[in-house]
Amino acid sequence: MSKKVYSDAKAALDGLLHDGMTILAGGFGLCGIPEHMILAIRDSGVKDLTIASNNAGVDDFGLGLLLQTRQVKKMISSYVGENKTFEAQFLAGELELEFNPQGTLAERCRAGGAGIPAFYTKTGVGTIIAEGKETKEFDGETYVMERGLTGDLAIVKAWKGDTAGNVVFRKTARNFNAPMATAGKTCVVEVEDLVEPGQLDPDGIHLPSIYTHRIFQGQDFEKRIEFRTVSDG
Amino acid sequence: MSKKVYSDAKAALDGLLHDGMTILAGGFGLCGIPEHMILAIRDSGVKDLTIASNNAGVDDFGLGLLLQTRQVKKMISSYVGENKTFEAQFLAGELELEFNPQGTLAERCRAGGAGIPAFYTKTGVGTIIAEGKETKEFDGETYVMERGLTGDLAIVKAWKGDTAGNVVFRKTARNFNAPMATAGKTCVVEVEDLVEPGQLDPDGIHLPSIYTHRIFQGQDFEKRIEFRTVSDG
Amino acid sequence: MAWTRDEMCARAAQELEDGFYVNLGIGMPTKVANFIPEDMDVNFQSENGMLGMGPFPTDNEVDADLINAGKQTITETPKSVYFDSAQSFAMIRGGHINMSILGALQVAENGDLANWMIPGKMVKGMGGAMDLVAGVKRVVILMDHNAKDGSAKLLKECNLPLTGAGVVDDIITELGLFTIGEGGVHIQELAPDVSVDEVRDRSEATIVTQ
Amino acid sequence: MAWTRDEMCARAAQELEDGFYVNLGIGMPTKVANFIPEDMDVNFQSENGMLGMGPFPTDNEVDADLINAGKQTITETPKSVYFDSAQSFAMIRGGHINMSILGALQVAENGDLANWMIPGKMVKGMGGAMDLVAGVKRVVILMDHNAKDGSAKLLKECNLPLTGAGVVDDIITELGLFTIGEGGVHIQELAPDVSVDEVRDRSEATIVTQ
Repeated sequence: MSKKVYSDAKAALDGLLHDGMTILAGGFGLCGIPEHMILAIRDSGVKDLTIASNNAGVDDFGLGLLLQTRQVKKMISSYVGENKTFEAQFLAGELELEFNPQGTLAERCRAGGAGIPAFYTKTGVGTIIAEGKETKEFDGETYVMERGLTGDLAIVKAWKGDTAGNVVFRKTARNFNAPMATAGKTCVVEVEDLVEPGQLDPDGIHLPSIYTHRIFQGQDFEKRIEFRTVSDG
Repeated sequence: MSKKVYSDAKAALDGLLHDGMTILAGGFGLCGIPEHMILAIRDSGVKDLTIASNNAGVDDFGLGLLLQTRQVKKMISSYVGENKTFEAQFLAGELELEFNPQGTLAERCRAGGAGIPAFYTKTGVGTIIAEGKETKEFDGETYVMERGLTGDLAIVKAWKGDTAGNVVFRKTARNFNAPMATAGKTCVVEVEDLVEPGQLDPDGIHLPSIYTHRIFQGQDFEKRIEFRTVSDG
Repeated sequence: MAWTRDEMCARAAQELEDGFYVNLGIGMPTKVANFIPEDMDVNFQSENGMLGMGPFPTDNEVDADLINAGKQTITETPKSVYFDSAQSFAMIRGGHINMSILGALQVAENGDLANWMIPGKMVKGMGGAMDLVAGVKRVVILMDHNAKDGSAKLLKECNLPLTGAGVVDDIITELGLFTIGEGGVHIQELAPDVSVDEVRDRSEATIVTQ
Repeated sequence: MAWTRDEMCARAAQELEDGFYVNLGIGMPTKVANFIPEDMDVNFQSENGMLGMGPFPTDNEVDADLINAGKQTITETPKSVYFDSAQSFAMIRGGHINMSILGALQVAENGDLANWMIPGKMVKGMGGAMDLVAGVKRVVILMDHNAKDGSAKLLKECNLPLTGAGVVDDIITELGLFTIGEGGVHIQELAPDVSVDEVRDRSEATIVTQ
């Protein structure tokens, strides 16, 4: 029943990390990132990582931490602004970068998890994103073929999860966590609140247990805010 | 605010029906079918319909009603057992039938709603389902190309909806309702319970309001059960 | 002595492992659920949109919104979760289901499966069977060794329209458990007092002994 | 007299219709939300996974789990709904969003748009811009008529890498509202006292009068 439950990030990632692997990391900006697993991956020293993540964190938080330690060989992202470490390593030729349009990246993960090796999209047709890719006409319009994306490991942050592996996200922290969870050969989920089966509404679960191979409750989430914008109310 | 809300099925479908149109109908067996709209479509007398629906109802309920009145020209389905009217009309050559594997039908609707004109799947490779369709190899395996599917109208049954068009399904009545809702040029939703915006959990909505063009609360749902199987407890 | 239907289901249940996610076909495969050890955690998927399927309801638990892929009323369990048909088959097609146990009309020695259509008779449709055999990690067929007229169902080649090409992993019949492998159908296990000759007599496929 | 930035945003807001679902780009387009009439129901999508986006929170409403696509903290409204990134872009790519208002570096007279990359400078990435311009029903560009160095941004051809080919419908600048059409950029409306000659002087694109 609780064979999926681990005590912390280090235990949950034990045996899953190896040099040169591909990791799919949930989150958008710093919102909904698996912050405990990012720290555990840094501490493990695993290197030459290919990481698919919409963003690259900031210099001293999120995936930026793995850039500082030069554990990342390649990023697959849609937007990497807000990270000076990234800029420096990229301009020095120390980091590979594959830009995917945000929706194409999301759909590639969704497809990878759904057994769809390729799909067609209008996104990027006529731009450098379509260069070298197959195109095809449907009903008089040109589309570009994009491949499904899978990874050795998906690292996912959620709000609540049960010990069977059913998972619920909160507000815009859902983002890439759900599609990436489905595309990892192994998927590890860190939650703020781990509960018993039956405590989550079965109509309201965002990620069914079948995708969750390991799960743990993180302690003291920082949940850093990137741009705190407020009004006078 | 309530411009999407209509009084009943007839009002909600007013102006949307025309001979020869394609209708996407949610439901699995008799579970989660838009029973009020099926009756209203029957009463409208619209004909030569192409209907995509996983099943064809039973003789005297669900889509079977539109077969009895010979309003249907073609069905796109994965399983049409349990309907003798269907059998008679099909064997008499009065009804066209396009079989889609259940998952392919669901994915075609999801793709149609998501702007994906075609995708590749292993389902059906080497069978008559793949005949006449393009195939392609990815990583040494053969896949068949399937097209996204859209319709003039999606008719959807849900549990609760708000007047803005956000919708929640209940248990296994969700089935094809969600993907088909996204693939209709117009989508009309019938709900058991229509509530005000803010009364549904924004993390628990299955169909965002953007897909719902019209909505109404149905009265006296029959919700017929196809095979009532019980245990002694 | 050939296995009874209950023994066939029990034998199929032995192929399950703790933590497995399993999809059971309509008919005999459904009964495999009755033979799972109490202490084994097996999670049943119903392709109409549910994981964690429970048994039939009592009379007053019956819920029209809660059915399985055979359109029978069922119940939920504490681990239940519901999803739509596109998500359900994303799960199936994506290889996330560990095992599917299905019936068959014919199985060929190369793993071809026919279980959805008999031309000339009424065609009901493949439902989710083509998706299941294409996507699920391991496909186990649970069927009578021969058709009602005595003809072989384990064949060199299927002559009925295929559900999938080269998709079957194992076959359980009243005569034993067989695996599709190099050179044909390999005998893994025979029911008590069933001989290799009997299997050969009642099959058209090439039967390989270990 | 050219429009002020507020007047440009107000003019863009006039293009919205009751019931519209709209995605606003980062920067000036975000401010269009401030100019929508009280009685008009416009629903804002944020491509990181939300419909029904509300304004910035008060200090004690700030929620790290609730941000917009610019990573700014925001609030929810009674009509809010959250979804994942794949669903968000299914909505965008599938043509369900009525309008997107975006900034631009360059627009060509055939509707080509460049707004994501300046080779040689740091490349931040396209984010969701390529998906938005490819999928949204109507793409309106809100930008200064000229670059800071005075060079034209309305061009015969873009020389920066494209965000999308032939994707722009309309352009609003401080000089007026323009539409991509037969033969070039059509003047729909000019700001007070702005002449066709001024538009031609400050553009490289072919300017067409009605």
